[in-house]
Amino acid sequence: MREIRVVPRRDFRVPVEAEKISPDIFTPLTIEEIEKIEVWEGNRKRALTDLFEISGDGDPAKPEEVLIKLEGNFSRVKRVGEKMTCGRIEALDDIGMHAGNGMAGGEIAIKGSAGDWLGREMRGGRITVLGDAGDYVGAGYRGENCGMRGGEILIEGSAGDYLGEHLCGGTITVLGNAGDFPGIANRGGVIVIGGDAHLPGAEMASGTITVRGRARVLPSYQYQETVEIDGLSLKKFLGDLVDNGKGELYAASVEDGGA
Amino acid sequence: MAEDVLCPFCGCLCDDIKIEVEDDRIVGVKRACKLGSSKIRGHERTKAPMVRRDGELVETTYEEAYDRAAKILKEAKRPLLYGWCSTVCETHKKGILLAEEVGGVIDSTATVCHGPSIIGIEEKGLAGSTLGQIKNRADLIVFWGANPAEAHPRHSMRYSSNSSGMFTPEGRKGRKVIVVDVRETRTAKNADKFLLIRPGTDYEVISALRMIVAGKGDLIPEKVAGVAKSDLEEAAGMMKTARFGALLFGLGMTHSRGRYKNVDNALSLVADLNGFTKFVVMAMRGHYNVAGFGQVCAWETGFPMSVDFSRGAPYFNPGETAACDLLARRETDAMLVVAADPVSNFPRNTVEGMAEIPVIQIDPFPNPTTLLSDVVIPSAVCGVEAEGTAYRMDGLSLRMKKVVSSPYPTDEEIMQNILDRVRRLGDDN
Amino acid sequence: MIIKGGFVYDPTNGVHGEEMDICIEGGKVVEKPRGGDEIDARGMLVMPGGVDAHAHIAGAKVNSGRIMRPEDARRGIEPRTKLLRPSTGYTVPNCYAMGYRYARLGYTCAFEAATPILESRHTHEELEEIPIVDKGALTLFGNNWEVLECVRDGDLDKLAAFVAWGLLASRGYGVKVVNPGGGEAWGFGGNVKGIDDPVPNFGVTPIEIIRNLMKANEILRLPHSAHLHTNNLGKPGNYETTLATLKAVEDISASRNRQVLHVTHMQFSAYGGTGWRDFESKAPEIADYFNRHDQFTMDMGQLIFGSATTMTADAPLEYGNARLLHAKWSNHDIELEESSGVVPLVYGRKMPINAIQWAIGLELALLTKNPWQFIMTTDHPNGGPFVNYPEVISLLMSRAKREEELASLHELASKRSSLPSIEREMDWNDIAIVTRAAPAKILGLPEKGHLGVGADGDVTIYDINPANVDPSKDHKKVKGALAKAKYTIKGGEVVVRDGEIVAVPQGRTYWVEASVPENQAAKVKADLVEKFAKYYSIQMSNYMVQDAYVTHPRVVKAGVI
Amino acid sequence: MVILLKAIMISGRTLGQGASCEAKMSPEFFKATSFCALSELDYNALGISEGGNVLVKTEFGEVVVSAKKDEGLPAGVIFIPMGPWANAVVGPDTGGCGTPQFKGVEVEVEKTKMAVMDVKELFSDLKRTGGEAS
Repeated sequence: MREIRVVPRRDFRVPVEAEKISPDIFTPLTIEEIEKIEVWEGNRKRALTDLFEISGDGDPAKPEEVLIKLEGNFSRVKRVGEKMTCGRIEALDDIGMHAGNGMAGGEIAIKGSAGDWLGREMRGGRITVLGDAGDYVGAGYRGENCGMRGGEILIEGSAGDYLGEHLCGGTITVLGNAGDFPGIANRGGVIVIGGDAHLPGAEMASGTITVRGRARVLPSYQYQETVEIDGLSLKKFLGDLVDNGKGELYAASVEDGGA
Repeated sequence: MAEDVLCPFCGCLCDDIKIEVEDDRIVGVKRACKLGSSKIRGHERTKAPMVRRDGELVETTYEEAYDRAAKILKEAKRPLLYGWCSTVCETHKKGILLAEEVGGVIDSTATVCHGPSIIGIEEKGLAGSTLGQIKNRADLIVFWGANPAEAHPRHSMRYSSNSSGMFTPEGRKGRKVIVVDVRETRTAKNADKFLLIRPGTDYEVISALRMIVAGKGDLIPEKVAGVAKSDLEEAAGMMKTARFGALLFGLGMTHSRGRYKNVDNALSLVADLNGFTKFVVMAMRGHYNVAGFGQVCAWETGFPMSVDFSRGAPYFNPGETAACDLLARRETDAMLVVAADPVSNFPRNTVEGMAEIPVIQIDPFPNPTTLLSDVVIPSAVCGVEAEGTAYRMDGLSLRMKKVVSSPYPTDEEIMQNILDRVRRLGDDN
Repeated sequence: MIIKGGFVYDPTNGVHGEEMDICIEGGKVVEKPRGGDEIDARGMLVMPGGVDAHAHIAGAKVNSGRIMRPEDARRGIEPRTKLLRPSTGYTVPNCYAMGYRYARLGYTCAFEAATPILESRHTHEELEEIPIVDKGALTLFGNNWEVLECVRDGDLDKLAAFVAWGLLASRGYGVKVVNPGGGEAWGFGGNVKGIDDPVPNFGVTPIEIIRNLMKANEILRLPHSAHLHTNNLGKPGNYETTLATLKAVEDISASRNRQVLHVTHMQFSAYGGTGWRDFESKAPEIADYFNRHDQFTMDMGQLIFGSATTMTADAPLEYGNARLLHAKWSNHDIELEESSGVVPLVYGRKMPINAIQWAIGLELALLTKNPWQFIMTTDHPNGGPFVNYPEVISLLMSRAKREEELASLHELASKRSSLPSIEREMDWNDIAIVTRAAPAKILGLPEKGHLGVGADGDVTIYDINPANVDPSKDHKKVKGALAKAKYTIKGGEVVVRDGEIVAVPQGRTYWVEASVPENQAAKVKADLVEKFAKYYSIQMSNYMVQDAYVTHPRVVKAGVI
Repeated sequence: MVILLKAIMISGRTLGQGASCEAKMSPEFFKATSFCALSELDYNALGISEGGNVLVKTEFGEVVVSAKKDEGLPAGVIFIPMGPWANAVVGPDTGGCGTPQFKGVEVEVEKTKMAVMDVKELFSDLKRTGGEAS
């Protein structure tokens, strides 16, 4: 394993866009070359070393053997691990928006919380978050009809709104609560929410959403039956019928939508 | 007497105003509503440019104000150029160019009003029409979360519920009006059918209506978000049997829980209804040219608002690049406010973000934003003292007139002056 | 400026690949220059600047396409440079990208194909922002209440006067007719089913609208003929409507030396079958008709696989598309005048209908014997974006390429069209005609599309040697060379060098000012005063496009007097 | 005993707010936007006397506004015209789409003797810390 540490030299007010912090980019480069990688602090172009201290193994390795350790506050550093295909990124603290954009393989492990748009348009690989994640986990870009198409996202805390919007594949698991409209316009992905959710599966065409806590269910969902899954009794619904959807929604308890 | 003047107030952009002018001064306004008339007649103005010295705003020259503004913008790493709703498109063009030159983020007041409507349109498209189409054909008007009686006083008479046209000779008598709102507004009092819904339940109610329209009403519960199914069935029936229906929605939809998804679902409802009859949908835009900024920004950058030029190429992502996002997260380090008043209209905590950074204001009138500004540049009032293009809420563009002269420069001239100075600073570096 | 020694194709002037010099002075082609730059074009292909006679590049529906498609804008993003504004978009590029991309292709002139009068101010606002190329806009008349009433009343002179007024009000260049009568019917969610189906509430038929607008066009001696988007466009079996329309107007003759009717994006109007299941090409029937009737012209409307944004004043068609494809749908009805729709979609190689549509466009181009009756277009961005013109040209020039493509498509493209059997390969002269000379002639732009003395100094130089490249075999080279002009010269100024923009002049906007007798104009005005008082949502005095919106006009005079 | 009302706050445009919104430093704007409308039920429950004020609190802030009855409001829903007073209690979160939730804010309302601040007072604590001319 080739380990490379990246540590911010200061706190950022203006967010930094650093899509080149990725095993695929780092792989063939020496530390000196990595230091010269271009990142953006607002409208200023910077060398990576201007903003971050880089250290670690100097010798280029195979991409799948690269481990990038992000130490310190990355909550305003965006697009880390964008389009990565292999290797591993570990964030010891929080990470900013768009981590793992379009990721196709490898792993991002976040010990803190993740910003919005985590794993946007992800195609493969795995993202884990010990803390919370923001809005639009695994979603698509504005106007697109496909978000995440493959891979796996696990959030041990809670997630924000629009979890897995336009999901076209892959699996998202949230151990805590999800916000409004998880799995909206789902087209075949799998979402499991450990806690509560508000209006899951709106306009879902296909796929499965499980809410192991309490859910407010849309009037356009049809109750089917109560089933037992992993020792939990879940109400099964079919929808979203506004669009002739054939998605499956399971919820442990249901908030009264009439109120 | 100036005839057929456009009103520089709301998105109705009424173009039939008569203004009496004596000695280059306005002495009378006819046909305008209370809102428009009040603006055209004028208010207290910011007399001269000001800059902040020792914590106080002090009067200065335009030259110094321009220099100071240019320097603030040029030095910033993530300047925010915000506002644009009460100025003409010619200003927007200059503003977008300025945002490009300083590598800033440009955003309009749409993101605190109908921004969610635009994001909804990005999901579903918009089945719209010009207002005259509604006037001439609509026999059903649905106001959803909109209260034109207070926000767009002449809308009903000129364009919607009370107007008359080719196929609607009876005006209000030949029409039905449905109002959906969380309170009984003045608009609701004039409705044939009023649906009182719980705040934040628009999405569910729309889904229920879509089910009924699709003939699946038997699958929905007896009560949806506090509304009886029978009421929903009656409303859906009115929609389906209309010859030409128009769904006109306001901030009730975009400012409530669900935000753009409410609009998204409403657009789908209208698309569904077109399988049975003719239906159009329109956002009741607030300021007279907030729609214009969206148009100009779209043709110049490809995106209608919240465009980030930090890296030289347009990047759009409201939620990340809208004015309130940047301020609430304290990500911007300078702000230019043109023809808007964010200090009044943004949440308090967001305004506190403005207090931490240099702020430049371009506006004819003093307002709370002035209190937090470091450079204040007074301008001519568009549509009264300056001409230019504005887009009505339905996307129709019209040319605003100059009725009286002004001692103040136009917004467009101010933008050009700042742009010139920014360019000169660039050359020095 | 002198462009030395290139292989020049200038079909209008009978120049077919001769090595010769082209001289430009004061923005125009001249016999001999007094000096200036010398461009060495030896071993290269020299043509007049390209002319796009039908594209949707400016106005409300184009911008609706942008607003509803951020996912399109994110494709094709190029940052600003010292010289250039940023570019965005693929099917619906921003204004700057349009100008830059046309120039890079060697095009110097492009016409917006549909502007409703009421929203023409917007159209011109966008045209003004498109850099480099000259442009113009065709004005929509086919569903306008005043038109329908003139037709109903049989008052042709008044109709002509209204057309003249409409062109002035919109600063428009020609008469565009889209699904005549259908747009009005769509006002209440309906459509017309064919050319003899009466328009609800107006008691006229589509064919009456077409005939009368064609006649009005000729009374006014407009530079361009009527420009028709047929009824039933996009529907299986519509070739019958297309042929019936043409047969019904054979008796009308042109007032000028040009076609009497231009039928646009014919690919969408050349369909056989009773439904989508037996959908097939009827391009041979259409081409055969055109081969026997040289008073008509058409453009291609070629389909390009991949993303497209359909946008048309044919609103009912778009609603049908959106429901069929479960796609985003925008509609925009314009009071008293028109309707329109916008639907994004993806054309797939393995989709049988799309594959057949692709073949139909090519069949039409190759089976129409006289290239002067034909313009290469993609009906941008309906069939696909105009940046794909080099792809289309290379298909027209190479049977081998067509065969390669056909092999990758759904098999029905070969079975339901005659394309596999077509041997014809266009040569450079043909290409110069269908991309330059013919569109200029058909639009009625005597200074465009050729390199004779007095022509605009719009020249394209492509880095390909027609003497030693065989387009039939080296179609990749053809496509590559045409995608990035070696030089594009606009009005005597080099705007593209080595495929990159080097200068950004402001192009001109063509519009037609047609004179009519005062008594007819007065009749029209009386009608309009009433319409504005009762029906329009704005005042008549605020209606007409003001001069401020056309800063570089090129006014073409026409008319009765 | 202080009675606390839990309610949902809606902010929005009114004629008065619109007519004075280009003159925001004026008494007209103050009058038009620094009030809170309550249903008769809620108004009476809070025991507000004619011309009395209420304190509106949320997790984001608090503001004193004058109280008015509005028969169009259902119980549990209060209305404050669009403006700085309403925005004093609106949260900054943009819900992933750039727009704060100006309507449907969970609030607590109680009667108060505190005075309504004018617009300058509302922002007087926001000291400028940057951008001064040298």
